[in-house]
Amino acid sequence: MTTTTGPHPTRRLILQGAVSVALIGLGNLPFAASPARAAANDKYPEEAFKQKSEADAIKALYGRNAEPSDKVKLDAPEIAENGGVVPVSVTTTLDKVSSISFFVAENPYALAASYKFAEGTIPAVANRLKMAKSTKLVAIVEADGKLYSATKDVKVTVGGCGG
Amino acid sequence: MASSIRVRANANGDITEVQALIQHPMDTGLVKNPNGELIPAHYIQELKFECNGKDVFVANWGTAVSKDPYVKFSFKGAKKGDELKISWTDNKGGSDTTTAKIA
Amino acid sequence: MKRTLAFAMLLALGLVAQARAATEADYKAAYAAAEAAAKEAASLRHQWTTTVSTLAAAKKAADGGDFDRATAAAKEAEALAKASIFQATSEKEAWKAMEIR
Amino acid sequence: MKTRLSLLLGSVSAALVAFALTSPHVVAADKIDPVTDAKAFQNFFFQKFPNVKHEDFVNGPYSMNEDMKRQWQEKEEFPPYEFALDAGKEMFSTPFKNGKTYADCFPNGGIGIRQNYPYFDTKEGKVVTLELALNRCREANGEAPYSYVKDEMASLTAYMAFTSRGKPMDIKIPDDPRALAAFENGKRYFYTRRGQMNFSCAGCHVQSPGERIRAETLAPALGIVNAMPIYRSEWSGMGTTSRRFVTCNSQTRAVPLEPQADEYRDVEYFLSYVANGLPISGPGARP
Repeated sequence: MTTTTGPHPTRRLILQGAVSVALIGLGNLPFAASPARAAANDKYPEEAFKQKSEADAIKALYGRNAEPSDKVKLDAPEIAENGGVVPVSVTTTLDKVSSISFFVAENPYALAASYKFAEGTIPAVANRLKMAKSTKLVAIVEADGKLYSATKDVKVTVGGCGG
Repeated sequence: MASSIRVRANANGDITEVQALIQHPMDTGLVKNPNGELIPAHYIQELKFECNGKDVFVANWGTAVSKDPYVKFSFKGAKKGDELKISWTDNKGGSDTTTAKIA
Repeated sequence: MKRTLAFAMLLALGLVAQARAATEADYKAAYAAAEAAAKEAASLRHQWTTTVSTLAAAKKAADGGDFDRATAAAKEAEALAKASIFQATSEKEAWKAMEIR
Repeated sequence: MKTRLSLLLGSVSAALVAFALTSPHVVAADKIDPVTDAKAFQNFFFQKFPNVKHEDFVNGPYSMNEDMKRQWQEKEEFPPYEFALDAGKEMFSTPFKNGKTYADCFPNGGIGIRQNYPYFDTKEGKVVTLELALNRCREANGEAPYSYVKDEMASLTAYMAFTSRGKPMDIKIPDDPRALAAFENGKRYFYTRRGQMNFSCAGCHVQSPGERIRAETLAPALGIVNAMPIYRSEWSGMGTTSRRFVTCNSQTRAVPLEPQADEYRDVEYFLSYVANGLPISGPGARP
């Protein structure tokens, strides 16, 4: 467990204690759906997947904005080998992560994928996404009710000499 | 017909690493076929991984997930021999499910 | 510079001379020549995809009655076919220059 | 203006004459010598890329670019050709209507033999590729042949290639003038410029492997067919050697020949022979 180096370590510990107590109460629920961890609701986020822009998609999915954080490590190629199959992965040192989502800004619909994490599932995921053209790629991690993001630019062009 | 889901689950210590590759066209609905008609959208919307009766990981996918989608994640709390149940449903109501023993 | 200027003048004159609309006969002659060249290129197994598409465009324009465009496209197809024939014949020996020895 | 022009013309013709005299190959009638050709071909790449391990050349663009190699190795953990491989294995063991299977058509039941294809059939006097042999097997057993550029053929060749993985390419050229002619015809095709783009195979795969053609990194010609058939992300599907040749042609705006045309079989014969000794790495995953 990362050592807590915050200004008021004791207050943090108490806080964590309180939160975990609350969690135990909800232990049997696969998803700690308590308000403190407003994970994306369980059913398929139809609305969010319909949004064109990345900002609207984030709002539709989470309802609030994320703050960039270096605790979210987003890995994607600088030049995509092929726009149809771009390996993208995220790992994070944040804890109590309830969901991780990927947004491809330049795609017709920004939200590409959203993953829900249960208790005990390691907050990391790798997948292969499609990117229409060179684009900004945003990964958002929802941890302990707050949103953290990481961004990377991926170059995408057609291959071959054209035909 | 062999299942459309290929999965590998290996446990080392308390952490089980899961990789899945699913055979599915993942059509976006924006692509035309050779004689110019739009191929209708056909993509997996939800992919669920259950172990010991608990959903350990759920993926909600849009049209931007690659064809023959692949996903990798790990989770704690399972051991060798436990059964992992994987199931997906797509936007046309298609679905498939399979189980795999954790190696 | 002087030479290119003269060349441009000549070209302009040429265009003015055949300003009258191309007739179906012009198109048919141009298309026949293009088709013959394309056949030869195919027999040499050196046909270009652009020859085929330009020839098709010529035919389509002719079917639509636009003989100006059809004749121009047929002439272009012929030029492409001839270029691919030249490529085939010159490469018969030229390829050796690239060979790893 | 005029004097400079004639000077230029003079020097060019002088150079040409000099070139003709110095290289004996051009003067003496070319004797077809595959062994020397193969040695020269391999040395060209070994010297051009001294720090690429010899057996790495069969990994195409990934032998040329570290970052892409990492992405490829990640993908190889769970490769996209997995389905074609399973399908091929299943097809290989499913008997034809007459009860026979592919195993009956091939030496050693078709297992671990891909490295000997294509071979020169002295009876027929032609090169026979694995894809051609598979379709001939189907026809001999009353089954309709598969398309050379579609998934079924790719699945079969993927499975057969998989059973030969790691085995060194082992192509033989019998002492038969028609076999030497086929080798030479393949070599000529490989170096001949075609299409409106006026590219030859060598233009990309000998002169500039490792460099990019738009987003794609070009593979070296050495070992380029060792990974066949390949799953290409660009096609998001499997591709046989035939499909690769056909699409390469149309990319340079050359009208492709019919799959398994003599020229294609001969160029595959040439490319496989000069890669003798390098391991089979099919089926491969490519951009």
